[in-house]
Amino acid sequence: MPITHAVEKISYPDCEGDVLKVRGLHFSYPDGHAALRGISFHLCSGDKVALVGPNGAGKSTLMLHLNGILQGRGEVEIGGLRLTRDNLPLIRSMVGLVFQNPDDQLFSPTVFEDVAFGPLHMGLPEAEVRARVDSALEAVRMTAYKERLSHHLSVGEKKRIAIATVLSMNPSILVLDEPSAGLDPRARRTLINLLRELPITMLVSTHDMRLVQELFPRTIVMDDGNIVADDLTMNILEDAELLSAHGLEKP
Amino acid sequence: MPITHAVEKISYPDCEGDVLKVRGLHFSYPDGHAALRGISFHLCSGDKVALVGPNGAGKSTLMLHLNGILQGRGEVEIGGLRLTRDNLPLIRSMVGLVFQNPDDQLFSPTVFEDVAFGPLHMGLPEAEVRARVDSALEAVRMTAYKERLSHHLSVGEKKRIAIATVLSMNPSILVLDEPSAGLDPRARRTLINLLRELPITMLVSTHDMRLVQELFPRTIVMDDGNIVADDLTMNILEDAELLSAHGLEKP
Amino acid sequence: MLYFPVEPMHIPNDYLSLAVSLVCWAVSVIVLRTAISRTNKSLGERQVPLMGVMAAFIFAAQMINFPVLGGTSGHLLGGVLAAVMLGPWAGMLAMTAVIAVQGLLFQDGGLIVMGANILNMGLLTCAIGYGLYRAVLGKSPAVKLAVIGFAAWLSVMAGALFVALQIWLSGNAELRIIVPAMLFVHAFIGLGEALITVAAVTFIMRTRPDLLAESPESSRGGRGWIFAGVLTSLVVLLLSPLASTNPDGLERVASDLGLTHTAQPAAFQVIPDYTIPFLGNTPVSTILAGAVGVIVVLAIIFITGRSLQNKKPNS
Amino acid sequence: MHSDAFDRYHHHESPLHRLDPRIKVVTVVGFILSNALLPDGAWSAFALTWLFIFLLNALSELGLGYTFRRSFIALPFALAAVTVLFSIPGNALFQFHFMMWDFTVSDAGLLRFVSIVIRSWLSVQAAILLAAVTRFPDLIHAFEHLRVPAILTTIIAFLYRYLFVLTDEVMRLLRARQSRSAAAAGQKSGGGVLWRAKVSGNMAGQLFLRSYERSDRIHNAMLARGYAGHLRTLNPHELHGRDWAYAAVAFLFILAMQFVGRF
Ligand SMILES: Nc1ncnc2c1ncn2[C@@H]1O[C@H](COP(=O)(O)OP(=O)(O)OP(=O)(O)O)[C@@H](O)[C@H]1O
Ligand SMILES: Nc1ncnc2c1ncn2[C@@H]1O[C@H](COP(=O)(O)OP(=O)(O)OP(=O)(O)O)[C@@H](O)[C@H]1O
Ligand SMILES: [Mg+2]
Ligand SMILES: [Mg+2]
Repeated sequence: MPITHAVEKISYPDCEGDVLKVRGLHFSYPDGHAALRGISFHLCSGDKVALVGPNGAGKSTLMLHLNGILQGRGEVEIGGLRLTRDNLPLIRSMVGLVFQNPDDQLFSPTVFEDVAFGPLHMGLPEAEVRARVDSALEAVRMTAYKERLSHHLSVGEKKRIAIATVLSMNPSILVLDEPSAGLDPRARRTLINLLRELPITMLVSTHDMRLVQELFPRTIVMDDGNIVADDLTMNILEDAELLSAHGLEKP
Repeated sequence: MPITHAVEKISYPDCEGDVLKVRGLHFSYPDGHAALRGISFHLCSGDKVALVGPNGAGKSTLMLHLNGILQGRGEVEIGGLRLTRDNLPLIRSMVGLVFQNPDDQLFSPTVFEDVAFGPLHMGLPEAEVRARVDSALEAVRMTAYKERLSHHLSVGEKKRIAIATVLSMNPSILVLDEPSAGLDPRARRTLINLLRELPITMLVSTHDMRLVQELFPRTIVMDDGNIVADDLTMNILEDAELLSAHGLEKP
Repeated sequence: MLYFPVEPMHIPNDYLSLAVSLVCWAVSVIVLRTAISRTNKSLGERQVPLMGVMAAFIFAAQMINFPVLGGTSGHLLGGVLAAVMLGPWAGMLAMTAVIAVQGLLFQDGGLIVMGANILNMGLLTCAIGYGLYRAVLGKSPAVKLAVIGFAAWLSVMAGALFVALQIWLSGNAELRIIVPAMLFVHAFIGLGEALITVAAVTFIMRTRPDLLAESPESSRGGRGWIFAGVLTSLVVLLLSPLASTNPDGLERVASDLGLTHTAQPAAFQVIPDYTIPFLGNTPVSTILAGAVGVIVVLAIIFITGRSLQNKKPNS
Repeated sequence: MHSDAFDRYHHHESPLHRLDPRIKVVTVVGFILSNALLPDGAWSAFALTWLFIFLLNALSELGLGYTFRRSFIALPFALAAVTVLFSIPGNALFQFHFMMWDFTVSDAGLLRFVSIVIRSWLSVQAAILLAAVTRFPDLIHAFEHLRVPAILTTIIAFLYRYLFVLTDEVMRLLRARQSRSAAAAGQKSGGGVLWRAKVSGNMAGQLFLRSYERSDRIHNAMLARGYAGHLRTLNPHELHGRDWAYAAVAFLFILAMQFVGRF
């Protein structure tokens, strides 16, 4: 059942973007294709925001900018820290980016090694690494899978481990690219519950409008490299014209 | 908007399975996992049937039996012809199987070459091959894409080309494995319209219950290698107990 | 079964004498050592996942077959494709990883003879493939494809020839039989290799020409590869007919070089595989020789490992 | 779909499973080397070695005949050694003529042939056992500790991980081709050999591009988690007393076999 959010619970926009601030971000791929054409928005601590838009809108491209894998023209600020080449490692520990396909995210042979990858590369001591792995797996309820081989997991399990791989870095913001694609209804439901419970700021790109309705108080709509709307989800879902203009549908 | 089917339009079950008949199909994978445990059902000419069930129910495995890629114990009859090793190539020209991921279906550099593969393999003369390719692309409205490189198309476009690759073989039944996965709402809508218009018998596996409701008068529910229900979609969607028992959800 | 060994070229353990196996290990280790230090030096940080995934690609691509005649089918070995697409050093490492996993996980080729398998299927194929390709780098696509096709065919022949020679040097086959037999069979297998490789490269030229861009960065190979590739090719092209038509000549050369004994009635019979001269052909001598060989190879591997370890910053 | 068929590891809690992977690798290599050093016709040593493997099978909880059954997949390779039959001079057992060659099978050749096949077969069983009781990632760790260069072990680790993903992809490509390999009634189908080869090449090219682009995405995922050019791992392995004890037993056994085989 879709949950409709009581309006008083919504905290938008009541901050200056203490977690994430993006200003005038432009980016073109080497082949000249302009994928971002001046993106500006911000996220506040505790925000759970959906990012929607048709295929090719630039959602994934934007997400790759948030931890400096791509670097365009414009400003990205994480936790008040301007993203530059020097503080990349620090920024990457603050932004937990989860890719659409868990097979791209889980590149180590075992679950433990994958979840430990981030903390290890932050140079944490061994005991701390182990503690982080345990609590990340705990958070996604996959503790029993620690010694399993990644390729043996089902898609839904892989998705959860993929989220654990970034949780273990204690990020201050979680960025998920199409987390529900390819999941069956049960696995999708498990994921939704997990996302609802995680007490962390998140930006989630998706084509699943029911997921948007159920989970995210606020929605950003992108099309053709621009942000065309940034509003309460309930307002956006009521705006039939906006939806159809950008290839979206009401759930 | 979901379309509710007027009951008088529904032609189930009014035939003896003139297009497809499956009786007592059992199959175990080499590792011993029993994926099909006695499947029986039939399709009539013009039927459009949804195949639903949780991950691992055996939907894909069943589909791979319909044109003899896998061969289990039991009987499969296509158009009155019993599937045996000898008539495999003939059967394959009658059953058009489209896989979930269009990338798996498209292995040639250009759209033309991919759509022409089936007819060429059947040894048809060149003029006939060209005619078939043209009409298949026409049917999925992708005529303009004939000389494009498959690799560069969007997912939605690839999906349609994947369907064209089997339409060019003039199949008498279309078998689609999760056709709507990964599509954005617009592409999904286009696909739904295409499927609705194609005047051909089809069996479609999917996790997308809204698609089921909109498009298919009849639904087969599988779980754990068995068919647990085979009925009018409207009846199935009303049966909350059945749905929840098999990890499904009402749209 | 999903995994099927595709080439009759993986030598199992014990089909080569210990001496031949160890020499092949030594050669492979030396070449790989260079490959490793070259790729380490030129290593863009993205090379690590690239080479790993490409190795998996080669493994998977070897499963793509096409029916030829009466139930037989053509397959890809992949050495030339790897070398052309990744450059010679990275190609060699990827092929080595593939052969190692096939040996370790699937017992397709033994541990002791793995050096020989790496040499035959990984190093030779990449050297020929990249060397010949490098020679026509600036030429038209048609010329490039023709050369790639020829290199692919030749790489299979080279592998087959070396397998034959190694078996012969191990005293397990007559030159006059094994060489023509291996070459004959692989002349056809090589055609399949050539066709698939050319079609695959054509596909890539059409869809992602940027991947074949003409920028021989340092991770790819310098002009020296032309020399290496042409030389290897010439060896194969000259040695094959010689070994098939005039095995006696080759046997004489081998015995002159001390590789085989002529004292025996049949020239091909015994090789001094693992015996130590002054102890004669006694069991003790054999054991000692084996032990010496093992120690030498372990020492080479150890020293290689050490020198590489020292070069890398601690991580 | 999955390629679990690739998995050679079988999970149990046996003493062999618990051994340190380094010890397992070293003793298996020693064992295989020892086989190679056994002279032709060392029947009693061959038999004892086989018994030893039998014993290890029992220890591994895989079932007594596990490696024995599995080893048959390697048997076709015995054909490769057939040439040995004709290559060793000795008392002729029988002769035949084939194409332009005369072949003589000698007693010495037969002895050599049988010995090679047995040795190879014993070695294969040892390798099968190693793969069955050691998880592949642990095997890779072991090789890392045994000073195989890090770049090679890393490539192999990635290869192992993506082996499953990419072979699944190949299987699906092959199935797609298979399912469109149709025929019209009463017509010859299949196309020419050249065309078929080209289709296979296209599939290889297709797979290459996808693998290449995937490696890009993986690299991004690694960057996102702090990778800066050097891989770090925790070492989960420690050598215990039982590891040394097992190593000692295995070493003594190998020595004993060399003695039995020769005198
Ligand atoms: N590596 C690349 N080189 C060139 N163009 C690219 C590249 N990656 C993406 N693009 C293009 O940039 C645009 C934005 O792509 P992006 O992947 O960000 O879209 P998206 O909103 O994530 O779409 P989807 O919903 O399909 O994931 C698209 O037009 C795409 O074709
Ligand atoms: N190649 C294989 N080897 C062994 N078991 C397999 C193989 N392919 C599938 N299975 C198993 O067979 C069962 C049925 O799988 P199948 O792919 O048919 O399910 P499905 O209903 O299509 O699921 P999904 O909705 O996830 O596509 C599953 O338990 C699966 O794990
Ligand atoms: Mg995207
Ligand atoms: Mg399926």
